Amino acid sequence: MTGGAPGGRALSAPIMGRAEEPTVFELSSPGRSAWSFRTTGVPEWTAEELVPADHLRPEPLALPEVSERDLVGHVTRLSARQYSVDLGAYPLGSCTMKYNPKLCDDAAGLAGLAGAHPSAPAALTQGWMELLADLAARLCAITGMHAATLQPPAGAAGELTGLLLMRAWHRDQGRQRTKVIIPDSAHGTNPASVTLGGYTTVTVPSDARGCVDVAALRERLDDDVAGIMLTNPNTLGLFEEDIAEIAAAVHEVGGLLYYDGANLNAILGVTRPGDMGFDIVHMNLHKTFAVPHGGGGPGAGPVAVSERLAPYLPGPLPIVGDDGAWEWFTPARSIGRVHSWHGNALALARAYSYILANGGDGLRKVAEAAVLNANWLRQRLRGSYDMPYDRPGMHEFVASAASLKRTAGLKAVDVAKRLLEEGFHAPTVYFPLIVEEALMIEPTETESPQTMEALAQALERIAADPEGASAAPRSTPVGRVDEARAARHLIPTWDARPEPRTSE
Amino acid sequence: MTGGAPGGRALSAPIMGRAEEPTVFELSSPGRSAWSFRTTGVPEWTAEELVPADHLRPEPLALPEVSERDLVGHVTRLSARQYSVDLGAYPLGSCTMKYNPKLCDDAAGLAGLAGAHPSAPAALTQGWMELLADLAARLCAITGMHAATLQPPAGAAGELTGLLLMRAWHRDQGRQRTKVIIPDSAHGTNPASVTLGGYTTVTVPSDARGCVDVAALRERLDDDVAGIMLTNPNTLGLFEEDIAEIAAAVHEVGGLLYYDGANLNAILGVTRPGDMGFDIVHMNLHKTFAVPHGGGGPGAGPVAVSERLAPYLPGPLPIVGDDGAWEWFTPARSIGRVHSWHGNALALARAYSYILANGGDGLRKVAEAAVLNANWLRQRLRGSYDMPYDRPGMHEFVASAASLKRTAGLKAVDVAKRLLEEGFHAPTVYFPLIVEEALMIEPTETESPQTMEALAQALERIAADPEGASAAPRSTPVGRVDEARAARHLIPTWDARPEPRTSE
Amino acid sequence: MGHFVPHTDAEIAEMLAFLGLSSTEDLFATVPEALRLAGGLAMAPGLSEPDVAAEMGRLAAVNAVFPQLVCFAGGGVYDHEVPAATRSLTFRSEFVTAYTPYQPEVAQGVLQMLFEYQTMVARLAGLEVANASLYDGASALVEGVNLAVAASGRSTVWLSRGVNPSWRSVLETFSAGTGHELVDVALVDGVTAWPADGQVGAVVVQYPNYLGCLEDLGEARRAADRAGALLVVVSDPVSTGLLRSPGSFGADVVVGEGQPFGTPMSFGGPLLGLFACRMSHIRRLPGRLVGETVDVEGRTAYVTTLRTREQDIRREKASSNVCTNQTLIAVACAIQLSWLGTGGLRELALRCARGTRYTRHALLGIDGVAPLVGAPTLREFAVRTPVPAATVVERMADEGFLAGVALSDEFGGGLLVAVTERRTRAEIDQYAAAFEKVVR
Amino acid sequence: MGHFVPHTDAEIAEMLAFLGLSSTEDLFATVPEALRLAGGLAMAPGLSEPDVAAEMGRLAAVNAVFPQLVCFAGGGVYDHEVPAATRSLTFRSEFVTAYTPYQPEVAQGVLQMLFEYQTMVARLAGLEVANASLYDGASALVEGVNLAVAASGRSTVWLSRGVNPSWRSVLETFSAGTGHELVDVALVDGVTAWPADGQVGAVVVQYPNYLGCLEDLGEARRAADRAGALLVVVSDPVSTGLLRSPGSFGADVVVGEGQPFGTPMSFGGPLLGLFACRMSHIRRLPGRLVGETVDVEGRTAYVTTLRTREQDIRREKASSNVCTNQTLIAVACAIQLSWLGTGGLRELALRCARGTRYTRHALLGIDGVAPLVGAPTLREFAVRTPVPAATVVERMADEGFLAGVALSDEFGGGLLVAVTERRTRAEIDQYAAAFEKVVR
Ligand SMILES: Cc1ncc(COP(=O)(O)O)c(C=O)c1O
Ligand SMILES: Cc1ncc(COP(=O)(O)O)c(C=O)c1O
Repeated sequence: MTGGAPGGRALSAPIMGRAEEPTVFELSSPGRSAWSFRTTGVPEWTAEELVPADHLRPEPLALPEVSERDLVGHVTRLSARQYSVDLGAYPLGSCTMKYNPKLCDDAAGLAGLAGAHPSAPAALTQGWMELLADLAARLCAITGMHAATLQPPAGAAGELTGLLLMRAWHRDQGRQRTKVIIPDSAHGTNPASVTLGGYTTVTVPSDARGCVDVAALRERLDDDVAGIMLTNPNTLGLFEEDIAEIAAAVHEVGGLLYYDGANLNAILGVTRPGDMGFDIVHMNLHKTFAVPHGGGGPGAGPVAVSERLAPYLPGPLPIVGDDGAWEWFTPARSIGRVHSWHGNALALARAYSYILANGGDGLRKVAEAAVLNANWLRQRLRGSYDMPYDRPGMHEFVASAASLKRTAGLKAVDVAKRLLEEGFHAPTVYFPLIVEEALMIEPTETESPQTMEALAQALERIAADPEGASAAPRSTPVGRVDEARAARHLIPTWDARPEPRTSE
Repeated sequence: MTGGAPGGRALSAPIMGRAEEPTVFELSSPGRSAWSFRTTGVPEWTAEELVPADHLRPEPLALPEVSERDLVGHVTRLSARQYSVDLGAYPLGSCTMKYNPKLCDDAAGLAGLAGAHPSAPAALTQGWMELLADLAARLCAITGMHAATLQPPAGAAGELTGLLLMRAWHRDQGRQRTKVIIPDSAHGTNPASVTLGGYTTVTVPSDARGCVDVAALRERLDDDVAGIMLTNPNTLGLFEEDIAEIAAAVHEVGGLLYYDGANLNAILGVTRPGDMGFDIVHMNLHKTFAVPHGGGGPGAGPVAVSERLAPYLPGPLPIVGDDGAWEWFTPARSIGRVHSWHGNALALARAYSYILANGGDGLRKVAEAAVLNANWLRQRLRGSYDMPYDRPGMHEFVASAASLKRTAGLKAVDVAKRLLEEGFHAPTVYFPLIVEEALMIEPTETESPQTMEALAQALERIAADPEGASAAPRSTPVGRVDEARAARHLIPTWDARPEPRTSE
Repeated sequence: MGHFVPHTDAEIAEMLAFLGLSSTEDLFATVPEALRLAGGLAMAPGLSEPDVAAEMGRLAAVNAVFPQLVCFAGGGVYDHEVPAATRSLTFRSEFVTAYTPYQPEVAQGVLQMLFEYQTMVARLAGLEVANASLYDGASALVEGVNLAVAASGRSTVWLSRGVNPSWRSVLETFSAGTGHELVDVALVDGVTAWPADGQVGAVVVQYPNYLGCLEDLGEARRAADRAGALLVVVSDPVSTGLLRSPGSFGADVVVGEGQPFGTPMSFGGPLLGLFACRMSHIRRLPGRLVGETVDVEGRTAYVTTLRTREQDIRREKASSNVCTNQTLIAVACAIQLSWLGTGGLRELALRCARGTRYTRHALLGIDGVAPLVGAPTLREFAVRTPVPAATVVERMADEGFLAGVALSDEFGGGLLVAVTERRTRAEIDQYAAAFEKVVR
Repeated sequence: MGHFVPHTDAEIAEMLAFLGLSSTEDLFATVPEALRLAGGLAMAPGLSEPDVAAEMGRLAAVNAVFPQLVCFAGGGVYDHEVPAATRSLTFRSEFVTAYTPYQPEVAQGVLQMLFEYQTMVARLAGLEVANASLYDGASALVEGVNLAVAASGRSTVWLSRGVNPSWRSVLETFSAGTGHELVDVALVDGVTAWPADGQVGAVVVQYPNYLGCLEDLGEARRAADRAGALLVVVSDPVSTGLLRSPGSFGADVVVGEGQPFGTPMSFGGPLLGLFACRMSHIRRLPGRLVGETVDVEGRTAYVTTLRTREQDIRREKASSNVCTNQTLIAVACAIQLSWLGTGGLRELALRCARGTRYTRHALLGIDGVAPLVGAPTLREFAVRTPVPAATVVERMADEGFLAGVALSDEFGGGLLVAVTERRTRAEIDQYAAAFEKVVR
């Protein structure tokens, strides 16, 4: 045959076993094609007529040449090698992998939303502007803040936006501060964002109860502190009970409080960052508000702020003009754009439809069930795993395999891989860093009590029978993956593969 | 827990191994729900107010009580236990399991098509009527016939419709005939339809070349013969070269020729049933024209006829009225409706979009590639399998495992199950009935030469190494299924399961 | 375009060479020269994907559908909501692009969905067994009558005029082949008046009937008993959320239309023929049946069973000629029934009944609009209108409503109106206002 | 509604009892009383699914989109066709509802798609390595500059005014934190006029630039060499179907916007930041990178690699703070590029260029319409209009066209017009006719 691997073969679909799926480059056969374009009637000038010679590509760019059939087969088979929320529970701590209602897919698929060019004049996008404005208003109501930007496309982008807001505010106070405090339990994006925001990270330790050590915090507070970044509940799933005291102390030295909203799911309708004293809040709509995670994005990381910070928000923002129509407005002292347009708009539309569907009552129920599931599971697993902070928590908890590692050689990673075999996704492991052999478990509110029971039993089985866990997982599309080799012999593209290639 | 099996567990997804998926009844937990209805503002009369007491259901009908999340998980996991064309090749003879372009899905999903009530006055459904009329016209052009009904929802329904047309025609000729001739290689729906059409089946044998034995046919022809049902190419994938002679002979005794269009894929743009002398033709749009098979339907089985039979077609049919608008019309001597409305309309829309996309040139290419693939594979496999009719054929061919069974105990069913392990769907086995240990292979035109090569190698491997094939398949979601037990201990519903049930 | 054939010219040449052929025309050497189509098909060349989309879009745009046209028509096909979950699950490509489950080892997905479907359909019917789908309610009716005739050995059928006329017409068409004698039984004020005596094979009644009226199934059962017949009930499965099941009244066979569960109106197709019967008739069951069994290792597995009834094995003696059925629509139905659940089905029926009562009341308040018949109705009702019903439908279309189904002379004219859970009070009020205007 | 919480009241009670609690309020015991939200959220109760659909439908209907509004606007987001195959494959729920592939054993689907994506993006750039996506072109630009500054050790940046002004604005925003000094470099007749000397960390140019003009990348490379800087090229990947790759001109980093491949305009998001660089910079690569490796049994497997660059490990010293990126949009891009293939990408670029030339010619035939700049363009061009461009856009909307992007004063006004493969000759002719009318 002239070239290419067989395309119509389901060998790699798990339904047919555990064989590999060739890359699309291997399926390629010269001259084959799937593309199809509209008949336009536009004159058919040649490339040479259209492109100056010194710019013209000498030969076509090599892309895979496959039929639509083979492309569909390839991608469908690859999808069958992928775990997902729609297949089963995903208790990945900090990530809030809840079930995302299908009605939100419909919302995001509306032609009147997906088909809009972002540069269209406001008169032509009034629906979008109303949606964005109402979403911002609702997020403010949920967080207890005054105004919000929807531009940041993810949580980390929200963090950096928030830090730049902090920076601009301090600048206008007449003094540029240099430090931002974060707890030792913080997510990695926090310190990374601090650096990109032009600040130095100062770490504050957690106390024995898993919360910010207030005394240690006070030691670190001075008038060079721009602010503090906290999640509440924190990454241990514990509510920072001293938050009012912390807020007062930080405010006292002229600092601001930044709320990392990754854990907002736990407190919907229960308490609000604004009421706790936070000045800046980012939300991960892809965690709390049913924007599906897409294998790693897109998400949305809106930032809401208190009144004094509102003039600094990125613009443009939709506001109602004199004639009652929506128009764009950029705040007086705006830090500038943080996204080339209005953020991940379709993700925002998904979240909006989710908030509409739940309403105030439903969001509160979300928090209740999320916290109930997590506490039930923690209580249930106390006999099987170490619970370094063994007290009532919120929507997630951090267990530890430290004892099991010592007694039976069962590491956190082994628990994770065994759980894959048991039909569940693994928890987050080795985070937060302050817990040895951490297993960070977040069941979310959409898993039923029956699923919680099954998850508990699976985790109990693993702890009770740690034998051979290092060989896990055995029933997955591939066995344990050699991560070290990937870094040592880096193959970041198909073109970098060492083997000789016969065709492309 | 109050009841129910865990819903959020991917145990049965093959990605996670080969565990079972509970039924939706087992996932059910009393009081749980997924439903959600529009707010209407209509007064909320009670059931007692609305239903006379002697009609009122004493207790709610028991259905599964699951969350949307658990329902999505359940069905998604079940989908992962299912082979399909989108996963890999499906060389199921007679079934034409080609790849169905995704553009046809879009066509069928249009709100202006899917949202129409069939009783709406013609003025409100002009688009549908134009579509149906043009589809009928194109099917007539493809088959060489005069007029068509699109009502029959599948091939078998088309057959019966055709036989009733035959019946009505003979009645109007003044004499009710009693017999219909079918070849011994015919599909089971043919004789079953003959019975339902009120006729007696007379079987005509195939000759050594696999075609209708013309001499034997002549012996069976008399003026009690209403007609003959043939596929051409026949179920052996061979073209009935004597078709003109057959047609003349049948017509001579006043009989009609019925064309079973299951194999129409082979002759698109090459030759036409009408030109061969057929009077009545059904098409399986779900084989030839990219209506996906849906796990067993819906399909569409339009019937096209020659001019003399047109007055008998089921109605109503769309025709252009005096004012240029489409209107409904029922032919003068119509046999009556064969579907409660206009047939599987959305399936017809799919087929229509497929025909538009291919055009005359593309349809011819379909036939060429289908025939090329089948002949290539037959030629390639001659050394490995018996080829009872070893000569150039059309879009499919019938091999036999007879020798392999004798020499190595490898039956047709074993070849089928081994092929599942190899990542392909199995061919049709034990059909047609005239071939011992038949393996009926139809690659279709959408499989690439590379896939053909892989399929050939897999079939060669199976023939070369028949050892242990009776234990196949081993890598599928379940192993070989006990079909005898299913019939012996019949469990046609979950309620008929013998085991005690804890919850529902 | 031939866009979906992957072969490149080079590959075609290579494959032809392997066969010893020099052109694709040679592939058709066994087709006699005289039969070859000279000049190819008389059909325009293929269109690109966007061009096809544009053309299909043009055709779709010409039809009037919601929200331009608010639907109050039923008569067998109803405007129910199809939730996003049902839609997205049904259209998983594993279900859409699979064939009939001939190889159970790789078809457990479809098979288990059908097993669950059969269970729910049997419960709706109040009978022990259901098949894996038929084409539509009409074809299910045909098969039900065939079963009854075969089981009773008598080919005369009492057919209530309350049965959907389109379905009756289909039954009549197919009876030309089977030779059943259909005896129409008239309605009196909306319900069937059964003959006092006679010997027949099947008694067929619809519940609620075509005019929306609640037939007395107990009476139908007694009529069947007197006549030595099987009782075949055409049942609206949505109404079953509130009504006693046909099985509880003694039905032998229950058929119906499953479109209301998860399938849009689709201009009347694909639909879904529901078919259930008593276990004692299982050997005559038409179509496919899925049963539970085990695999070699004892794991639960599903498989099509009692295949010896079917055409591919039994041939001219098969219980039916059905091969391809409506599996994907059955999958949608099973998903939708699970989405509804116990409470949702009841609520759905209730909402339809409430909307129907509200609408009926509004229409009957209009001068000259009167009930067509007196019997109680549930989710559909018929009215007499001052102008012909067909005219009402025509005029109401200009007001943005599909007013209902205009009844034929058989029923003395009149308009059949159906109200689903989708219709809001505001829509109904506007509908009634427009109605008042157009019948003036 | 709380519709997506499965727990029944009985189950909640049971679980609370297991925890020794008596009410759900008790679950929040660690939240100080004073902070509890009395009376719940000030927000209306939840809506049913159809009610949400109706509300979203209302909002969507208010926006003007195709076919009411035919799009000639670009400026970074383009109206390209998204074929059915790309749409249906991208939205397979296995991709949509998965998290970042932290457990490679159950994430080979996403990982292999990203590996294929990286390969194709690297080829588009003409460089050795690409990451697994960034938020949008603007954020990719920010990261590209960050890389260049870190690699060169110099924080001054020559930033061509031909770079998309919105992206420049984003770069400026983030430079407040990183402290980069951005030096704008002006255009002369549409192309960048680089300073003769200076020492900077990064030279940033767009190709084709914001006005659609073909910059001289050789010149930009020489300017970078003179200044000791890395060359960061903002590249339109569609144009790459016809143009030499930035890598072939010596770019060190290539960034771009991937929306044209498989993602609708979406009111400007989600977009897709393309990022590629030379292998020598891989330790500074921002974001995720997928690499090929093997599993314990030696089977090919994919995994995210060189993780030590990333924030969760490197924390304040990470090469970037990116965590969640735009994976699903990258999956769509990989599918779309495979659907296009070698020939399709070229054809796509060709069709855009043809439409652009045809449109440009038509507009320049209108009295008072003149080229804004003289440099050659490819798929987008700018014209001076007799009435202000914003007015043209406003008036053209009434004619059913989104006329283009009105340029700011920075460019001396003018209208930026983009033409994709979707625009037919008839649409363009009507557009030009309407244009002539509104500028009169
Ligand atoms: C606690 C916390 N903060 C911040 C982030 C970063 O959010 P994103 O991934 O949306 O950038 C995460 C995400 O995992 C998180 O868990
Ligand atoms: C030769 C032949 N005839 C008739 C039929 C029946 O068609 P359908 O399944 O659409 O009823 C088939 C289907 O497999 C067939 O292969």
